[in-house]
Formats: sequence, C-alpha cells, structure tokens
Amino acid sequence: MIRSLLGSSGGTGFSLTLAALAVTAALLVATLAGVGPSGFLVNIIGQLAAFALLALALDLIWGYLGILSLGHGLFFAIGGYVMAMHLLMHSFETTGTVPDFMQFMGWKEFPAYWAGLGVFPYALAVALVLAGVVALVTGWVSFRSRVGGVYFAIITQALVYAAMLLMFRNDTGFGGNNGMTGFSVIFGLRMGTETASAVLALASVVVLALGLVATRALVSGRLGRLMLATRDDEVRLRSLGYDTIVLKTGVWVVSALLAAIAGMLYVPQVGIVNPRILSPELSLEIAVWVAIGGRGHLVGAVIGAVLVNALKFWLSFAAPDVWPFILSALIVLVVLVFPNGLLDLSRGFGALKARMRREGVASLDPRRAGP
Amino acid sequence: MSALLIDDISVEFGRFRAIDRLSLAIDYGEIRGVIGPNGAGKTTVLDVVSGITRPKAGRVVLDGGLEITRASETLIARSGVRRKFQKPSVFDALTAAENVAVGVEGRLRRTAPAAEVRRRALDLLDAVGLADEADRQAGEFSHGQKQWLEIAMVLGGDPKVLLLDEPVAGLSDEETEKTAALVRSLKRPDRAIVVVEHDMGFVETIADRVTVLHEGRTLFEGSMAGARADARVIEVYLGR
Amino acid sequence: MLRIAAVLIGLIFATAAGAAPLERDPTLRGLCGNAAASGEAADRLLSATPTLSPDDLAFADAAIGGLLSKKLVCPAAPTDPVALKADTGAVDLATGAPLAALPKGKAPVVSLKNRAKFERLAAALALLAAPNAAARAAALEVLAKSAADVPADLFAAAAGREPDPALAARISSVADLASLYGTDIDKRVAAVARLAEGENRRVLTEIEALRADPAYASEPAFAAAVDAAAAKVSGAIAIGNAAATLYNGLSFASILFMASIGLAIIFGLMGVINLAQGEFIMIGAYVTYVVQEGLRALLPGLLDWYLVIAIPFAFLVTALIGIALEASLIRHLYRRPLMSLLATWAVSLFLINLVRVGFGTQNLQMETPFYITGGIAIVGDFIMTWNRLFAIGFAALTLAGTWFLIRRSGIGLDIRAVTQNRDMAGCIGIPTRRVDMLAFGFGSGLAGLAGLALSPIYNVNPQMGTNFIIDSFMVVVLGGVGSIAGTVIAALGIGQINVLIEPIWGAVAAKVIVLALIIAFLQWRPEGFFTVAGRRK
Amino acid sequence: MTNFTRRSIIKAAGVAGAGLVLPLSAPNIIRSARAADTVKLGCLFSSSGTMANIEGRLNFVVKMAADEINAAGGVNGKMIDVLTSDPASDWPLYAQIGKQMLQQEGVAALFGCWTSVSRKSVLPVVEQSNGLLFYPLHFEGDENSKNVVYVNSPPASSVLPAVDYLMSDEGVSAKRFFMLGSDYVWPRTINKQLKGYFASKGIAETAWKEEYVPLGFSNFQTLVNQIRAFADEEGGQPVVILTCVGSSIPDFFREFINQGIKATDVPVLGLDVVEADLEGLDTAPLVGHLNCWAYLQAAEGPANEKFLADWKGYVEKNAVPYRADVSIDPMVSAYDSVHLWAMAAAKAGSFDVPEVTKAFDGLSFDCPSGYKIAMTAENNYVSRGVFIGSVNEAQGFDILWQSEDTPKPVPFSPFG
Repeated sequence: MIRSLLGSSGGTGFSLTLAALAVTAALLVATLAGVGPSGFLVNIIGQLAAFALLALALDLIWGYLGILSLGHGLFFAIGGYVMAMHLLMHSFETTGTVPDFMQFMGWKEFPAYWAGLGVFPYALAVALVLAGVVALVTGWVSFRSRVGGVYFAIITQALVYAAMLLMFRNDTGFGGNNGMTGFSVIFGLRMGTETASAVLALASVVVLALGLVATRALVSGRLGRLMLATRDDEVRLRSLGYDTIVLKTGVWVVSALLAAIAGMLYVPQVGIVNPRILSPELSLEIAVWVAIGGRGHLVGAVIGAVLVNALKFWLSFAAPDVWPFILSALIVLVVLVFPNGLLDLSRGFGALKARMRREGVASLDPRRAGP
Repeated sequence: MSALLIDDISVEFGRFRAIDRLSLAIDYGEIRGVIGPNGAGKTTVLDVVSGITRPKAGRVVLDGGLEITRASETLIARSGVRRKFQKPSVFDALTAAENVAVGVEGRLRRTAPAAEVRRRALDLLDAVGLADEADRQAGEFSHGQKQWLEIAMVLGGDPKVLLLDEPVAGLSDEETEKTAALVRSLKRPDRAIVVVEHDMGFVETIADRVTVLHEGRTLFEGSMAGARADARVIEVYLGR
Repeated sequence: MLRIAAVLIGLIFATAAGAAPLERDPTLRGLCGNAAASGEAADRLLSATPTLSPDDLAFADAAIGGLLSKKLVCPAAPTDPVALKADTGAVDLATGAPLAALPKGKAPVVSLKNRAKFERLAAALALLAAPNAAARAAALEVLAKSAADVPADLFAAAAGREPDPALAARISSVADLASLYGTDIDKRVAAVARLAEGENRRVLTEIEALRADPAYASEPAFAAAVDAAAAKVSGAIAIGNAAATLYNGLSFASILFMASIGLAIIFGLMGVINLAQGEFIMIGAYVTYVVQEGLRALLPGLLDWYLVIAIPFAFLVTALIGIALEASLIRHLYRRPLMSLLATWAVSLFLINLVRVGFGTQNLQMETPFYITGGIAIVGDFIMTWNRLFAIGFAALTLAGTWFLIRRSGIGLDIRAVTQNRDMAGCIGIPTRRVDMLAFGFGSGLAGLAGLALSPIYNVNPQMGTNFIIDSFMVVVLGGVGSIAGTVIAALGIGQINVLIEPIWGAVAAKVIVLALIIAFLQWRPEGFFTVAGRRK
Repeated sequence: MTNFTRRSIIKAAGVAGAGLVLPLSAPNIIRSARAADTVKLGCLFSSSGTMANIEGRLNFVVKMAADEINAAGGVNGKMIDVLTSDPASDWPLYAQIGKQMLQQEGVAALFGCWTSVSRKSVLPVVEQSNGLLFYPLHFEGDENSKNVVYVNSPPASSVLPAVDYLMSDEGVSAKRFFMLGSDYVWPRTINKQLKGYFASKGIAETAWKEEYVPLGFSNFQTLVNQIRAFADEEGGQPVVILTCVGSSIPDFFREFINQGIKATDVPVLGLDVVEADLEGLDTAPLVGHLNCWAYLQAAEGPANEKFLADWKGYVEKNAVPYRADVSIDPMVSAYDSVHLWAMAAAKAGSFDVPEVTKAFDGLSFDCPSGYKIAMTAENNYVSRGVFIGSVNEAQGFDILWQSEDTPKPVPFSPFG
C-alpha cells in the first residue's frame, strides 16, 4: 500500500508533505508537554489544518472530476453547526452553563432534536449522515439531469446562499445571525486552555494526514483513473458502459463528508459558528485555495489552503488594506500564468507559453466546458 | 434476425429536420458503410443508436430485444453497442494501456483481476499496433494513433454492434490502408459493424453493403458499385 | 365627542374674542413656553383665526412660520422681546420693530404633537390669507385631513372671502366634513358621502367606526349612506392593493432585469460568468455620482438632470473597463469557464477595494431630483412612487435599446451568429475576437446603466454590487442562456413571486423559496425557458 | 526525476513554512519593534464590509483620544500606542484578531465591536485570556462579563424612557406600535423587552406588530405598505419603533418619504439611527422623526464643543475618510472608553486587567454629552444620560428631551 503511494509520480512530494505534517504533529505534542509553540500559534496551525482538509475535499471533485462546487461551505457548515450543538450540549451537561443564544431564542430547555448530541460519537454520526444525505440528494438530482460545468457551480452557489439566508433567520432556530458561541468545554477539557488548543490542533493535523492518505489511495487507484476519464470525456465513458452518475455522486458524497469533518474540526478552534460560514465568498475562496495550490494535485490543495490562509491571518492583521489586493493579484496570476498553481513554479515556463498560444476562442460545447 | 433495426425514426433540432423517417436494418456479420454529403444525418444516426440523441419519432431495436430509444446510454453500451466517435475521444490523462483497460472493464466495480485486464488491454493494443506505446500518455499521441487507440478501447467491450464514425478522417493514405485492414479483421459472424465515412474508396474496400443518406433520408442502399452507378447519388455528390 | 367639545370651545372662544385685536405678546410667550403651553397657545390661535384682522393674520403667519423654520428666537430673559431672525438682523415680532441685536435665547424645538398643530394652524392661516389660489388649495387639503379639529367658522370665513368660486365650493364641501359628528342628520349624510371621496384605509376605518354611532341604528338614511360609503371605499382599496402588488413586482423585476441583462448577453455569447458584473453596477453608480458632483461644480443649473446627463458616461466608462477586462483577462479563459469564475471574482474583489480606497466606505450622497421624489396616489392606498417608476421606465428603454441593437444592427447580427455557432461564424469570416470584445463591453455598459438607474433607490457604496450578483445569475440561468426574452420573463416572474410571498412569510423566506423554486426548475429543465437547440455532442 | 524532487521540496517547504514560520514571524516583521516605554491598546472596528460605513470611524476616535492622553504625558509614564486592524465585518475574524492582539501583541485593553454578534464572538477570547474589552454601543443587555466594559446603555435605561416619552401626552400619546427590525439578537431582544413593557402597561397584544428583515435588506416597498395599513387601522396614534441597522436605515427612510408619510402621521423612533445614517438623505420630509442615544451632536456644553472641534481638527489634520462635521454616540462612547481606561490604569498604577478593573469603582468623566458619566463596583456598566432627538432639516437631530441626570444602568431587563 504505502509503497504504491510513494511509487507513483509526485510521490516524493506526497511523502514530504506527510513528513511535514508529522513534524507539525510532533511540535504540537511538545506543546502538550509544555515546551512547544504558544497556544495562539497552535490554534492557528489547527485552523490551517482544518482549511487544508476542506480544500482537499474540493480538489477531489474539482481536480479529479472537473466538477466545481461553489457551495462546499454548505457541508463545512453542517459539520460546524452539529459540532457547535455538541459543544453546547456537552458544556451544558458538564458545567451547567446555559448557552446564551437560548436566552434570546427564549428557550427554556433544549429542543427535542438536540437530544443526545452531547455524546460525541452520536454527534459525529449525525453530522456525517446529514452531510451525506444532502450531498446524495443534490448530487444525484443534478448529475441525473446532466447539470454540469458553470451551471453546477452557479446552482451550488445559489444553494449555499439560500442556506445562508435561511440560517440568518432567528426563527430557523440555530441562533440566527449570532449563530452559536461560548463553548466552554470540549472532551472534558476547558476551551481556550493551551492543552485544549493543542489537542484540537493535533486532531486536525492527524485527520488531515489520514484524509490525505485516504484520498490519495482513492485517486491513485482504479477509481481515480475513471474519475480522470470522466473529467476528460464523460460521454465517451458512458458509451463504454460506465454509469458515470453513480461515480460522480459517490465522489461528491465522499467530498461532502470530508468537508463536514473539516467543519467539525474548525468550529471549536474559532469558538463561533454563524451563517457567515455559508457565505458564497467563503465557498469561492475554497476554490481559490485549490487553484492556487494546484488543481488535481491533492498535495497542491493542501499547500494552497495553508499558504493562502496563513497569508490571510497575517495580513488581515498586519496590513488589512493590502490583503484583498494581494489575494486578487494572486488569483489572476494563477489563472493566467500558472494554471496548475504553485506546481507550475517548479516547471519551466515554456509549456505555459505553448498552452497560452493554443488557447484560441473555445466552442460552447458543454462536454468541453471542463476545468 | 438483424442486429440493429432502425425503424422509421425522425430527429429534429429546433426547426431543422436532421433525420426524416429513416429506416435501416443491419445484420450480424456484415460491415455496413454509411455515406453521404455533409448534413446528411450520418453522425446523427449514430447518436440515436448510441442513445445520445432521442428521436422525435420511431424506434431502434437492438438484437430483437432492447428498445434503444428508451434505454440509457449506459444500458445500451452494456448490451453490446460500442461507438468510436468522429472526433477521436480518448482520455488524455491516462496511458494507452489504461485507456484500453477502461474499455475492457466497462463497469465501475472490478469485473476481472487487474493483471488479466492489463493483459487483454495489451493484446488489443497489439491488435491495433500500439503495443510499444502501451505506457505513454494518450494525450501525447498523434491523430492517427488516437484513432486506433479509440478503436482498441471500444473493442475492449467485445461489441455486438460496432459503430465507427469516420475512422480514417485526417489519416494519411498508408494509415488509411492500415485502418482498412484493421476494420476488415474485426468482421465476425456475431458482430455488426457500421462505418460512417466520406472517403468512398475506403468504404469500398471494407463495406459489404452501403447506405447513402441525403437530407436525413435513404437515397440508395446496395453494393458500392451500385451506388457509384446510381444517378441520384451522382447528382447529390457531384451536384448539378 | 371630544371633537365636538373642541369645536364648541373654539366657537365660544372665537365669539368671545370677537373682532378684538390679537394680544400678540402673550401669544408669543405662550408659543415660547413648554410643550403644553405652546400647544394651548396654538389651539387658541387656531380658534381665533376666523376673526383675525389681516395684519394679525400676517403676524400669526410670521410667528408660526418662524417657529417651524426655527427663525423664531425665544429670549432667555422674559423681559427680552420674542425675535424673528430676518435676512438682515432681526425684528421684534410683537411690534415688528427692527432689533439692534438678536436677544440671547434659542429657537424652541417643536414636539411632534405641537408640530401637527402648528402645521394645521399654518394651513388655516394660508387658507385665509395666502395670496395665490394654489397655496390656499394646498392648505385646504391639509385641513381636510383633520376637518373635525378645525373650527367650523373657519371654513365659513374662508369660503366667504375666497375669490375663486371653484375653490370656495370645495371649501364648503370640506366644511361639511366638520359636521360629520354634528347633529343635523342631512349634513351628516352629506359629510359621509364627502368623506368617502378620500378612498383609503384611514377613511374606511373612520366610516366603519360610524357603524357604532347611535344614528346608524336610528336613522336608516344615515345607515344606508355609511354602508354605501364603506362599500365604495373598500372596493377602491381592494383594487389599489392589487395594483400595488403588481407595481411592486414590476419595479423589483425591472431592477432584476437591469442587473442581469448584461450578464445574460456575456454568458450567452461566451459561456463566461462574470462575477464582477455586480461591481460594474457599482461603478456605474459611482460614475453617476461623479457626474453629479461635476455638475454641482460647473453647471449647478443642470444638477437636477444629472441622472439623464450621466447616462452616456455611466455606459461608456463601464463599457471601456469591460473591454479592458476582456482583452486582458477573459479572452485567455474561454476554454476554462470555471477558471473565469475565479478570475472575475478576483476582479470584483479588486474593484470593490479600489473604490473603497478611493472613495471611502460611506454611502454617497445622491441628490434626489424632483422627478423621482414622492409619488402619486392612484387608487385606494396604491401610491405610485416616482423613483420606482423611473427604474421601470429606464429598464423598458434599456430593453428596447438592447433588443434593437441585437436584432437590428450589424454587430447584433454578428453577436447572434457567434452565440449560436461560434466555429461556423468564425468560418464565414465574422471577426469573433472583435465581436467578443464589443459584446463584453456592451454587457458591462448595460451593468453601468443599471448602476445609474439604481443609484436613486439603493445606497451607493463599494459593497452595493455584491447584493445583485446571485439574483442576476438566477435570472440569467432561469431565462435561458443569451435570450433577451428569457431574461425579461425570468425577471418578471421572480420579481412578482417575490412580492407575492413577502407579505406572507417575510422577505427572507421569499428569497429562499424563490431560489429553491429556481433550482428545482433547473433540475427539470437545465437550459432554462429559452434555449438555442443543437446537437448535444 | 529531478523535476519531482525539486517540486517536492517546494511543497514540503510550503507546508512547513506556511504552517509554522509565517504566523510565528509575521506580526513582528510588519509591526516594527516599538520602544519599551509604550503601552498598546487594540481596536476591533471594521473598515471594510457591511459595517465599515459607520464602524470604521471609531478607529480614528480611539487614536484621537490616545493622542490627547499622550499629549498630557501618557499613563503611568508610558505613551499609548493604538493598534488598528480590519475584521472586515466578518464575525469570526473579530475573535481571531482579538486573540492575536491579546495573546501576541499583549494589548492592555481592546476597544471594539458594533453589532452584538461581533461582541459575542470576541467574548470567549477576552474571557479566556482575561483581557479587557470596551464596548461602545448601546445593546440588548442581559450580559455582564467581568472582562467587558459596557460603556453605552442597556435598553432599560435608554429605550424605555424614549418609549415612555412617545406614550406620554407631551410626546404623541402613542397607542399602537409597529416594531420593525433587522433579524438578529439586538432588535429581537429589544422588542421582546418592549412587549413585556407594553404588557405591564396594560396595552393589548393587538396594539403591536413585529416584523424583521435580513441585515442589509433594502427593498422596503412592501413593508412600508404594511406600515401604512397598520397606521390606518383604528385604536389610536401609531408609531414605528425601528431597530433596523446599517444600510437598511436610509433605505427605509427613503421609501417612507416616497410613500409620503410624515412624522406627524406616523412618527418613527429609530433606536439605532445616528446622524451618519442621514448623510445620504434629504431630511426635510423626515423632520420630526425620533431617535434616542446617550449622546447627540446637538448636546450643549463646553465638553461637546471641545470634542467637536478636536474631531474636526483631527479629521482635517490626518485626512480621515469620514465627515469632520458629523459626530455620533458610538464615537463619543469610544472616546469616553479610552479616557475611562486611562483614568483607571492611572488610579491602579498598573496595566494588569484585574487591577484596572478594581479601579473602575467610583470613576467619573466629563462626557461630551454634558453628563458626568460614572462607574461603580457593582458591575462594568457605565451610567449615562439619555437624549431623545428629533430629525431636523440639516441631516442632524435636535434635542427634544433629555434626562435630568444619569439613570442607573440595569443590565438585566425586568421585562425580558
């Protein structure tokens, strides 16, 4: 297994990435021992890992199936909200603190459907099932009616937008604009303590590594080839007897699950979840991370997410006015000069020049409306 | 009983009638050439047979059983229809061997051990003369190589009905020769082959019978020699 | 009953005061007193108006006018005179004598309750003494709103000295209103009928209230009159509501259309979704603002017409930006429409922040010229607001212009050709590159016009564009790629549905439901309403 | 193969670098090391996004106040150094930046947040790292953290007096209430408390109506229609209690004007309406509408004259992108906040949060509003005066009523 992973092309990069993750994990363990990086830095690392996982999820369907989702925030949010509900329940059960959003919702006790969310395994199950079902429905319906390319992108964006509007309503019952905040305890640990942050960050990094290995196994195997085939020429594949709808829906669901897990890791580390997590901008940004890192290369997605967000953390504090300009410049640069993101940096420019020349005006052939 | 029975089908694009009440019967063991000027509806017929386009009227029956006009592309393919597209369609991101392997398996779930699949793929590549290129990326292939690779790919499914859409378009004379030989070698008593082509010479060398289409209707059906002799055919091809 | 009391008191007081001259200083001191005191003073003045001498009228007018326009200065020291700020210096209001210096003091802030009284009073004075008939007519309308609170003899007096017979007649018919709660049943019946002329909900509630009146039970004639009036008014209101709903839907649709027509053309032609379209709208609005400021500086006389004058500028500037964008960025992305999504998003990010740095984030002050302020009551409670009508009209013109250009002009023919079959169009020698560039510019220009049309309705700030982008997507996708008719129909549909749902489930639910409907529709029909048919592969 | 390794190295370096080096070193790279004899204060006000229009200016007010104090020799022998940033109206980012300021930059106190959402998202951060947040907005109350100073008034001591005024005969003897708000916690809580208050006054349920619109909502046609309908029903003088925020406010008024409703017909009490919201509007048709705050620009007294003059000067001197002649309550509250903090720190002779918090007891400051605002040991609330303003032609507010003294703040409303 491992051998096959290291074997194929780009494998060294992959293993080096894993190595880097291992180093990071080690540092986090050091923090637990009280000698590692500060709680603040640890928390940042944790968030970056969560974002990287999210990017991984998107790259799986965009990079390998050519399906761009501008609504992945939806699944991220499902994970996030369920996790928030778990934390509130858990905090309530251990410390008896009544979440303040219940006060302004005018609730005396938790609604029935919250029952049991205090138990993590159950919460996890709920999150995954929820994300899975939503993905199954949206995916199946869209792919069945051959919605693809730009249309799919727009529709997913509309979906996440609609979800955002819905969650902004107080009456929807999830804290409205305020969302949920004030989580005090996680796995019995006090939130915000260095230990808690380190544990969360460690969990995120480990899950990221696992996700990386799993997705790598998926795409480098037989299914991976079929995914590429679908991306390159779906009609061709169908006329060879393959049921591409099943393939696409399946991968779509997997991607959704990854996104949901990322959400579950992210929310406890920022300490708040609210409908902004569903804003179309965030979902667009995910695509940007992937594009910048390198579409169709799992490692690229990870690097992209980490780089862009690290930059964002840094600049939105250090030089807030400059950040948006830098981001837009980065995107344009990538789109025009490095279609494969950072990975092009390591290749010569010749190939690019050639590509640019080849690009005349394309036909509107839906089949070709690929990435 | 005929392998493919096209019964009185019509296809319209907006106001334009691409196929006009066309009927066609193709038997096992025959190679049928379908010729005709541009816009005659040749490719559209193949689109209907492979389920990409749904006719406005009429039906297409495969092997006396499957109603193609109701089945999904996937089901049609699984019942033994394979098609080589006019524009060579291979998966650029995969190697030649992987391309053919995809054709051989034809199912999402694994049907045969990987090793065996690869062996069959290599055999087919050998058959189309690409054995040495097995592990090259298809994206790097020349036009002709892509044509043959695609043929190998569709042969992977061991089709009952094989549809070849302009297999020699854009090929050099000697490549055309090679392709002709290849197609002839595909002829089998339990297989029907339909070849759509402009190149009358090519069709003549391979086809048992030809159908001449014009403006979505059958203009002539019979031997190639007959076609050459037929007045209407000449008029259509040479114009007044 | 209270009303009756008030009227009676008014009458008594008026007669008591007789033609005696107004005691000016006490009145002014009263007006300068606390809210209660100045309220009373106003009441007294109102009931006195019918019998005031012309120069007392002038004095009262000056006092009330000064109070409302904050020109009246109440002295801090009770010994100082109440003064009126004039263009030059000030005058002692009581005597009319000019003052050397403005006494220490301040203009009283009018409480809401008294503001109503003062406005009524001002109207009463205008009705009696205003030089031109228009002013008197306007004043009458103000009084008609609360006729019962106006001393009956005021109308009598006004009618008496009114030179314009038509207006005089109108005055006495309004006077009838005052007798609505009187005793003379015939007068009351007449009053009900007069009341029913104002067809709105307020009137309806007043009429409904009359059903509780003893006379309703005892006097069949009165009852009949009330019922008839109620029926008449409620009928009008029903019509009015229907009209209002349609109008609101139409105005929303026009906004949607303006925002999406440019997108529709670009998407239809190149399959490129321009996420920066919203920012082109924003830029159009900013160009409009710049033109406004330019006019303010150079040709203040034309300031009111900036919305018209800005049209070519808004269009050209955005069109040029669009062309630049197409040439520098978009044309590299025709093969990669998904990448063009990201690229154009980057552009929108860039533009938003550029404007933010350049103009700041606060809302721009757009003038609201007379032709887009207020509205006109059509029927029932339906008020046709001018700014919405402006948007609707503007959208209609844009539609006409676009249709003409696409259907009738040479470039339009090229655009349609390229839209339907790019390769073929290229083969027959249409310069597709140029067509793309022009079409993109045209689409962007249309967005600029949208910005112009929206600037009087929405807040103009760097963020404004982001509100439109998803809605306009939905319109385009629903309408069918590159189809003008489709865009129009989709906009109308979405607008109307929104307006219908909103009062029931609220604005958010409306938006969500509409989005859900559209998504569902696209599952059933991915190409939208209208589509250019062709071979799938 | 070389190709791969080269690429791989870049990748690995990317991950390692991005994951560790950047955040670690970043703040220090940009923010040049400062002299040791300064104390840092942090601002959390957005200068981009939906809130930027009003929130952004508070950054400059805090700086201005800090300059004043520095000019007077600083605090405890140290000069104040104000860090600003841009949370971009993105609630989680408030928490993120707050964390960075407290934990990385070690600021002595934070001044920030406008919406309750942003405060709620920062709250855990401030409590976990035991920092101090000065919150300059009036808000829904029902909260009392030892790490937050609530500089502005909770509803019980600001909104209710205003409503009382409307219901009084001196006001408009309001009988019926149309409550229109943005859909989030502040409006909903306010309205909840109002309804409790109405009930306690024996007003029937039928006499009020409640509607909410999403934040940033702009198309008020239908709602203003509804208001007209509500106003025309019988039952006495109707008023609108407007708890919309941000860009919805001018949009609402614009539609109100266009449908020809005057303050004398249906007065609007805009609880979050400030002078800045009228900037884009021709206010002549709006004259008479009301708002209520702990400060109005029209407040009399030397303190206000000085503040207005200082702000004007500051704007012109530093080319601040906001109007020099507009000053709104939250600006003054932010200004007060800095001074209160400085006084407390001086009194405590230290910058440690616990010390400073202890020192709040008995502090008082001459607020530009003309009132002497004060703090007690009881809670971290500040007692302020109350103004009711009435819109005038000049895009400002005249003072219609103002409280005798500074009512005692009531954190938890009895009508919730």
